Amino acid sequence: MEVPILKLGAYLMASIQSALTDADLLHLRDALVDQVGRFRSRGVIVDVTALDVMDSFAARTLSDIAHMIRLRGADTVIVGIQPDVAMAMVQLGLRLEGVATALDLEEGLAFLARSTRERISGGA
Amino acid sequence: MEVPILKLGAYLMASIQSALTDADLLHLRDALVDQVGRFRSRGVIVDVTALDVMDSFAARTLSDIAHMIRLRGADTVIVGIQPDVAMAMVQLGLRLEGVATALDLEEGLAFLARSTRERISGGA
Amino acid sequence: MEPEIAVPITSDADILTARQLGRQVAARTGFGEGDQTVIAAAISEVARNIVRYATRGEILLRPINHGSRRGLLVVARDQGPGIPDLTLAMQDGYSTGNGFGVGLPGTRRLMDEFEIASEPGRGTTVTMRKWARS
Amino acid sequence: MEPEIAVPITSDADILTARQLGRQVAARTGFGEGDQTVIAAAISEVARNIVRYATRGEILLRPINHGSRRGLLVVARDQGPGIPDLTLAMQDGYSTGNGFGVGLPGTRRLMDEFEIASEPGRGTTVTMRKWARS
Ligand SMILES: Nc1ncnc2c1ncn2[C@@H]1O[C@H](COP(=O)(O)OP(=O)(O)O)[C@@H](O)[C@H]1O
Ligand SMILES: Nc1ncnc2c1ncn2[C@@H]1O[C@H](COP(=O)(O)OP(=O)(O)O)[C@@H](O)[C@H]1O
Repeated sequence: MEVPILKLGAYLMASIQSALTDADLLHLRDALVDQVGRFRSRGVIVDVTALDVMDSFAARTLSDIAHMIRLRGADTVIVGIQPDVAMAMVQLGLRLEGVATALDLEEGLAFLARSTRERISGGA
Repeated sequence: MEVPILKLGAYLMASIQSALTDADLLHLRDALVDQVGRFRSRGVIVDVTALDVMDSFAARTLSDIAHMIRLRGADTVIVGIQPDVAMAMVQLGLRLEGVATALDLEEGLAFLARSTRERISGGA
Repeated sequence: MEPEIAVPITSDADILTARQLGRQVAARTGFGEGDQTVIAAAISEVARNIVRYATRGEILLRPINHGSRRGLLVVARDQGPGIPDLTLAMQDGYSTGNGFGVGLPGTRRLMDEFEIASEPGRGTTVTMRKWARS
Repeated sequence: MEPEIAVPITSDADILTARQLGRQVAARTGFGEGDQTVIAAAISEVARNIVRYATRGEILLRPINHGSRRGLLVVARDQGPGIPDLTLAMQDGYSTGNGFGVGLPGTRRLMDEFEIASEPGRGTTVTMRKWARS
């Protein structure tokens, strides 16, 4: 199950459509880290609305993606973590520390607009 | 293998040409911290495109450079971390937290132009 | 007695199958959506440990009753290398692989009952239960 | 059996030599560029530990097979002071020098298999393997 990656202007958007195997998640990671340079993207949105469960491997991979993208000079925001998924994550002990999150796509886009403007104006 | 440091107007640019020993990295650090004052530079770009590997010593030294330069009143941006290098860094646990990064030289120059303008106009 | 479902675990994809089946059985057993997700997450963790550390094993799912309470029993077992020091393995942050090391202690937090037994060279069995809120 | 390459490690510059040779051997063994970088980074970390904590030692590189899988064995060994508490040394952030303390735990995360043995006063041996994705 490959995750489609869309180019939205200066951003990339990966929209997870269903449960993913560990191999799918690693594939997504490699594709995003590669494409953020190829398209000179300033930001990446990963939409996890459709994810059934965020277990430790998924959380680690999303956190790795955000940090790798950061080293490539762009920002990442994870959007759409559902209430049930958030509750199970925190009980498991998964906090995605240091990773930006937003309620949904709209908020995620607003976050990137601000953070990339910020970055441009020398903040961070 | 000494790293050449170019003066580009108000900026200094260190362009790493190949793998560096620990001693080379420390030499680069000392030279940048010295020259940023000597040339009254407002920003420093370290281009690591040619670096084969960023291990913990290189990451620590680049992070130290950015913080030392900051204490001297200028900004630093690391540019050109390649996809493979970024992936290995994050798996190692190296995140360059608090250090500005940009995709390449062009983005790095744009970053410095905006961050130094901000700094002059009293922001940050 | 309720039928037991046995899910063989030998690959990445089986982790998904097991947690999706677990969710379905939990839903039929009367768990709400929140608890279904919690159960699926717990299954995901123990199933991955089987693939990663023991290569192969199985997950058993069985609805259970205690008086009028409904619950779900999940057993994850393998004949892999076993865990030499269970106290260490149950600590947050302890991993011999490249995980966060939250799998086992986190799974214990997710479930109502949690037991782990392991014999080096013979394998590992995790037995856990969750009770539906009435 | 494939030939083994032994790289003596006594200085800064040997760290580069070892990781560059490691990358070449990995490329010849069939690893992709991403894994070559991962292997080079792992070698860089253990080679630096030799220089820093044991003054001298060596890195052995050997292509290996397991069934149809190709892999690379990397051994880093020295007769230095050894590590009194391996559990502590394997923790993220633990350093007796002025490193980040991520060298050993990070290297384990980079490789598929990782073992460390050490006897105080006798030296340290890190044995690690990475398998090529087929
Ligand atoms: N089924 C198993 N067989 C053998 N060892 C296991 C098994 N499950 C867990 N372990 C051991 O227990 C450790 C802790 O497991 P866990 O808490 O799930 O964290 P992680 O999987 O992130 O390492 C693992 O690193 C491994 O050494
Ligand atoms: N080859 C070695 N010989 C002796 N001690 C070592 C060796 N390698 C590592 N150590 C010890 O283990 C500690 C942790 O190592 P590491 O995780 O690589 O972090 P760092 O090198 O940043 O300190 C070191 O600070 C050192 O005390």
